[in-house]
Amino acid sequence: MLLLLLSLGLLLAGSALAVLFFRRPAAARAAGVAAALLASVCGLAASLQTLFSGGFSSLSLPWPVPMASFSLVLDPLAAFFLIPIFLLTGAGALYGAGYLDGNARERAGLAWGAFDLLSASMTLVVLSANAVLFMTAWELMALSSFLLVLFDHERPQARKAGYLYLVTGAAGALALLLAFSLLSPSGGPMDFARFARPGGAAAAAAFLAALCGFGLKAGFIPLHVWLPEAHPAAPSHVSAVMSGVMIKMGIYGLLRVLGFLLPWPAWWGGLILAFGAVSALGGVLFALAQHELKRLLAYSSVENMGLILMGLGLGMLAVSDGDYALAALSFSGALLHALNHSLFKGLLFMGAGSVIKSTGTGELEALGGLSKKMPVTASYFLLGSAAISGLPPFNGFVSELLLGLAGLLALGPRSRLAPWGAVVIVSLAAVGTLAAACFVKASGSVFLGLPRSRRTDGAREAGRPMLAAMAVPAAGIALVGLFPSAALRPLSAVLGSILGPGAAGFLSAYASVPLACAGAAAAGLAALLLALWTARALLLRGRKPGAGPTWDCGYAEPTPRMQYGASSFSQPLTDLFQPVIRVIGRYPRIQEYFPSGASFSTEAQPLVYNTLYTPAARRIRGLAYRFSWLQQGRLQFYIMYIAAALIGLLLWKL
Amino acid sequence: METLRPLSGLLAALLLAPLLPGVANKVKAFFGGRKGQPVLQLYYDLAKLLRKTPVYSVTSTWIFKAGPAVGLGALLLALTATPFAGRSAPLAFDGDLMLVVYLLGLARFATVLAALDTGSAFEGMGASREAQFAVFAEPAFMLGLGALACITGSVSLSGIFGALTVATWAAAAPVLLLLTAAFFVVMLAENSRVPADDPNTHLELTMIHEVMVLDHSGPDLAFILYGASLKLWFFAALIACMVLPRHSGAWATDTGLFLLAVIGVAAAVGAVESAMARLRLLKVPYLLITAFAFSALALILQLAR
Amino acid sequence: MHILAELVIVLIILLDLGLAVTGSLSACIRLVAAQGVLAGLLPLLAGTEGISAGTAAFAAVIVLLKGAVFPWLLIRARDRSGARQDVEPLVSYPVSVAFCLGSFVAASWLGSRLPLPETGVAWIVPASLATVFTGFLLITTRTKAITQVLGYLVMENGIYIFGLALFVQQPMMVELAILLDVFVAVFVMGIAIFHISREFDHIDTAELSELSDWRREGYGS
Amino acid sequence: MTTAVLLLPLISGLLAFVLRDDASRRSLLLWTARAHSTLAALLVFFWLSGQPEAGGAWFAFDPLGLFFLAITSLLFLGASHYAARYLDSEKRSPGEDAEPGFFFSNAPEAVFTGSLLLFLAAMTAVTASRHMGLLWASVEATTLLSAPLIYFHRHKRSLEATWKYLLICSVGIALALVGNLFLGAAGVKAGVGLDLPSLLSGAPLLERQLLKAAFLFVFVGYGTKMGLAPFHTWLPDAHSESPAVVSALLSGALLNCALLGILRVSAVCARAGLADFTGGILLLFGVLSLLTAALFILGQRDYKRLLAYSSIEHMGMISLGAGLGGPGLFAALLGALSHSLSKAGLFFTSGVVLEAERTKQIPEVKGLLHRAPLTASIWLAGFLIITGMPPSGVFLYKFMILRQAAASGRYWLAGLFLFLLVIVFAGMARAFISMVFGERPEKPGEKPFREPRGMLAPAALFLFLAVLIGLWLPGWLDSLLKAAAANAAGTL
Repeated sequence: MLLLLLSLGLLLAGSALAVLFFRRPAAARAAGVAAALLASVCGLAASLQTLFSGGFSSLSLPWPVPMASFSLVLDPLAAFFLIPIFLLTGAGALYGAGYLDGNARERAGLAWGAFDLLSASMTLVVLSANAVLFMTAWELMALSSFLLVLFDHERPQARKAGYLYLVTGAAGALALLLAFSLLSPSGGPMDFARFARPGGAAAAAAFLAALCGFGLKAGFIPLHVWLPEAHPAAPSHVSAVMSGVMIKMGIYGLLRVLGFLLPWPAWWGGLILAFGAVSALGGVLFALAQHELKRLLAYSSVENMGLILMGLGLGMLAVSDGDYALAALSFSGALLHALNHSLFKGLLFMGAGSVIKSTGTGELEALGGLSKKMPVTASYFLLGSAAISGLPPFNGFVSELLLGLAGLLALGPRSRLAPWGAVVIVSLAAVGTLAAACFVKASGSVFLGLPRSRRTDGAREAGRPMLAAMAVPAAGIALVGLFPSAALRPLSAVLGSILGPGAAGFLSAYASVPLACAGAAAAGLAALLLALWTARALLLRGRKPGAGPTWDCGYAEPTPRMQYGASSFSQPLTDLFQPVIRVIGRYPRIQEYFPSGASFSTEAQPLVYNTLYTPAARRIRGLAYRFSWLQQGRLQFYIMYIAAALIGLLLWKL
Repeated sequence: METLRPLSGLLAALLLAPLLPGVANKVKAFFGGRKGQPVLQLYYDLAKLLRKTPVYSVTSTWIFKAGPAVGLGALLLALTATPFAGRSAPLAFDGDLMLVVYLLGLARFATVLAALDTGSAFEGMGASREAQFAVFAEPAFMLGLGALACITGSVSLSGIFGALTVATWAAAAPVLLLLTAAFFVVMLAENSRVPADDPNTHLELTMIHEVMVLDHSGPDLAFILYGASLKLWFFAALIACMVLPRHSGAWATDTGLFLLAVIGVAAAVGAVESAMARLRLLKVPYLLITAFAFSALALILQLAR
Repeated sequence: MHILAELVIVLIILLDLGLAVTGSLSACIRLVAAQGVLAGLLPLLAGTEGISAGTAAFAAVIVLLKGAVFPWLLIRARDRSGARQDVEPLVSYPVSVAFCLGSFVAASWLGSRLPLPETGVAWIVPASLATVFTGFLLITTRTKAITQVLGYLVMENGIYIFGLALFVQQPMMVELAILLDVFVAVFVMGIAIFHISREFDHIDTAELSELSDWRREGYGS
Repeated sequence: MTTAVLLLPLISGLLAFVLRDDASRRSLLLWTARAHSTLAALLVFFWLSGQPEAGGAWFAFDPLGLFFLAITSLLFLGASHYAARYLDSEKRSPGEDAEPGFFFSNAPEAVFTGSLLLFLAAMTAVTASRHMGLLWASVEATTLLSAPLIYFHRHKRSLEATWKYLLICSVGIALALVGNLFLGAAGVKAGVGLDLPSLLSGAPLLERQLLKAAFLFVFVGYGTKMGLAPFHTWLPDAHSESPAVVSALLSGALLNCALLGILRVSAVCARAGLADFTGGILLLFGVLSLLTAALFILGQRDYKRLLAYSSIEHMGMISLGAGLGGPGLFAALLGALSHSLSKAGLFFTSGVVLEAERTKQIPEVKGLLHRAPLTASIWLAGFLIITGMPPSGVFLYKFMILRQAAASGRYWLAGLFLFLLVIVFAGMARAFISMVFGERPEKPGEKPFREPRGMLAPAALFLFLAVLIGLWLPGWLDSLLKAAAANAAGTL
């Protein structure tokens, strides 16, 4: 706990120093980065220690504000979510040191201040055990990331994103206030330790409010609208942190609050699972239809949050069914996927950032062939792509294995949850293939083939700090993939703090063999690939492979423009899912006999935003517009309101 | 011999897999009234390709070269988890079917990336189609396996097919038939056979799998061809496991019967290819959705029991 | 004595009606002044015991203010502003009369609903409340700024009578404070009218509706 | 000391009319404000130390009055410093309206300063009144004395605003007088007068039906002044057309005075066992105010009107808190304090924004960060604080009201409350983001803007205080708030 307090202090100090040094960007950057790195090291040490020793420590200081107390609790659940925070903010800071170098120097102070504040507030969110403290940290998190989203506030998209983000964040925070109020209606400080499940409809209301509030941060469909706008708008290391870690705070909060609401009715789990499945499928379909790299990654975050929620939902269903083994499996699948997602999504956003910094664009249709100019970045990005598609031997597979195993177990003979199990495994399979298609498209159009425009001409490999930063999540991906059994103990500890100490044993009973085998399979796969590669090398020994143009079925001079583009790649799938993905195509109209230039492009419409939010906003604005007559400026009417209200009150109340 | 027995299934797969395309082709030739190529043609091809010097496009990078090796490696590992003749596979654990499905995914991922690395319009087209069909094939396959898990109460491939007995067939014949049909359709699509794809077509615009590997040559192409035959073996073995629920316990009898069944599946593929025309590309997803519907129906029937 | 007081009450109600139908601005001012004078006299007539010096002095102040000072202020404002002589109601006269009568009915109903302390004078509570409502009527249905001040004064008259009706023993200090406030209010309003007439060239309040949030043109941008 | 705090602004105000010299008048304003705050602080200090000043029968301070006195005095202290600097800048640059070529003059400084001080005197009297009639007279006096302040800029629109303010509030206050008469009538039989102590002690003896009528009239009357919908109509006009410093005082101090009037009567009602009756009405009009604020904040084009509607929103929330009772009253009083601080800070800043941009139209202000970075930062911070971003008093009181709504089982109210808050937030966020951020269009012939530190300092200070009470509510303030809440609940 002391180490964590130290890292909190370091982050806050770094933030303050960076803001104070806003006239000297280099000093601000040094302060911000150094604080973040040091804090990461301290924090990681502390949380790993807690996680592996299964410890529990708390701290409670009085805070002279109504309902508040400065209560911190470090239990395994908190420690588990601290790991991605510290991993990614540390790596992000290192990356940002290279990424922010050179552009927008006058904003460096503010940017680093906000970045360190974001790290500190996320740490505090996870640690706090009092509603007022939690909300303070929560809103500081929203505020600091809002400022970072508006880093490039001269761009209208950034302002739109910032607006959407701020408003959805505020709505979510208000819902959380309601949830906390329902959990602790009686007077006194709102410490988590004093929370109790309210009776009757209030429990359901608290659950729905928490789902809404945390869901708006976690960004599952249909509460995700801010996500694909805000993540691309922020600088890439911030996108990595936001997408990789910050949205996980929604999952953390949901888990924390669900802990107060036990026992859970079955429909809660069903609802969460349904939201999860919709988010997973919808998210990946929308991702597939995007052709801006960071937007694609943002939608893919929606998909992964969906997978996590599916695990949570199945686990909750299992708990209300009394099947703790199944619950342990699905919860740990969800938890591990949360960690995994922060690793590979962090890596992918950093990779995307390197591409954007080096070429100035993230448009897939303008890129291509970058693996020759940026080989290391390309390898990292490919690694991330494989991991996010859930492919062995990487970490994504491990968590999807746990989820799939849970789904299959739910299908077992005691099959009250069988339909849900079927939903889980079908969604997993569909999402897995769609994600693979999506990331093949992304990495293929950015790094493979030939450049599609001149934007890539000046591309250079990312700088040292950026590459070093990318190595951190990359190492995590490989480690979790190769040694999944190591996750068993921490996950058991976390399960213990959610479901009670009994649940921990179930996990090792059911998951230790599969995890060990998955690790063995991963190692075996690695060895097999090495063997095959060696065999290939041996076969080719002494022979000099020929070189030539790509065989294009007899066409002698293929040009880069003839390549399959990102839109063409995904078109068959997007066409099939037309009702969900509204792709608007702009087709050229060819009229002359010798048409000169023509281009064709497609754009995916944000379905939920267009069909849910825009009409609702329009309806409310229309209402406001209609009622604006009330303030029409005539004194007579104003006095009449008073008279009418008075007479109405007299008639009604006397 | 005793040490070999547990591995016999794996060995048989490695050695006999290239036979299956030959069998299918021979059956096709029979129906067409032709003599056809030799059954061992793929062995000859592989031997020749391994000796050839490859040619690489200047556009491509290491990803292009790694693709075939990764694809082959993934399939090799998948086969270690495939049960054989009523016996457990060398690699069997709860949830191993997830591993197998995701390994197939890895192979696809590598192949598709390698195709995109060439920067060729045709290969990109094939890659796109491959990715598209997988989206439908894989859920159908997973759901089918899930239905089997529901029937047998086991969640590993070896466990499922170990628990599949005559009694199971007697109790749930319609369900199992539906699942067999679903697996067969998935097999046709995953292995680029008619009616999803035509391995013998010569029109690049209509190809799927073949067009993706246009640029590969030499040992790389050998890896790909061998990997494709392993994939066919994998599905054929699963279907054989489905339709052969009875095991005598004698190793030789079981193995012989099982091999016959696998070859029978290959022959059935050939028969289907002779009897049907290739579907239009747009209709292929409908075929796979039908397979998905079969799997779903099987599960529903089982749950409603 | 109560007969006299009741006569005054009836007169006050008639004045309400008169205000509702009068079209001339200066007539309106005179009617309001008359009502004020009558209201000021009322405590002298309605008191059960003898008339103390304090009450008499207070009544004198009120009569002076309402009968002389306010009309003078208002007529001055009217002259300065050069307003036309009509009050320009927004509703027709029959409607005004109907409203006035309706307000008397409503006031009677309200008075009967409330367990008010007994008064010696009949109709005083309904009359006072009806006068308040007539004040509202004047404010809401007339367009000129001066008529709005008149409406305010009528309301104050009503409230004053209402206070008498309840025989609340107000300490003199509070009475004075209230009176002072009313006086200052009218004074400030007079100044405001003066400024309005200077800025706008007339005191039609239709002009005074620039400050509004009414988005007629639709939700822009 | 009570006498001193009452007389000081009165005498200085009269003096200000007489003084000839601008500089000495300004220092009179500053020193009066300082002395007034010192006296108020001393009063609070004596109360805390357990020896509250007894006061007279007419004027005395109970904790509730003391609390509002403290807010008023603090706000006036900031406002006086702001005003001194503001008058200076107004003097140098004669006002040019947003409409080109439309010039106006300002009211004489003597009138402005004098009215300002007398306004303070009237507000002090409101907080000190122990008699309902006197309270009424003081509230009416605040209306009359603030009218000249609103009409500082002598042009059409501010005149219109003044006129509406004057008439609507006068009508409202007249109704409050009727209410007071009912209150007196209710006590006639029991022999209970209109002074607060006897009203409170004799509350159970009062005629219930008359007491109800009294509350209704008083509520509508003071509610008009407090800016509760649908009686709020004067508020956006007056706030938008008056100088920033006056808007700040109107919003931060004057509305509170009217709130005090309502609380006084509702305390009596609570004593008489009518807490549910008053609570229901307060809740209803609280929700109506929130609804109105939400509808008019959405798509609002004038940023000072936006702030005015935000005041209506907060008055609605405070009314909700008062209606919920119990800890809700504490929340309402905390809300009054936090709203005063943050809204005054925002209005102060709005004056600087107006000076920088010469327009009150939101769509015409873009990229304020480029022209006036410090102002823009304070402006943005103020927005976040007033909308309840923690840590701040606004956040705390919002949270407490919600908690109380949940505790009393009013889930629909809680849900509606949240929904309306989201709409308000969305409307305000759009305005503030579009003003603060973005590219600034080139305006020909525009000189670089020097940010007036003297005007920004009080704004920043108030906003800082609003944040501070969210971080650290000192023990003395807590006990003052608790005692004041007990006063308002009629239990002390």
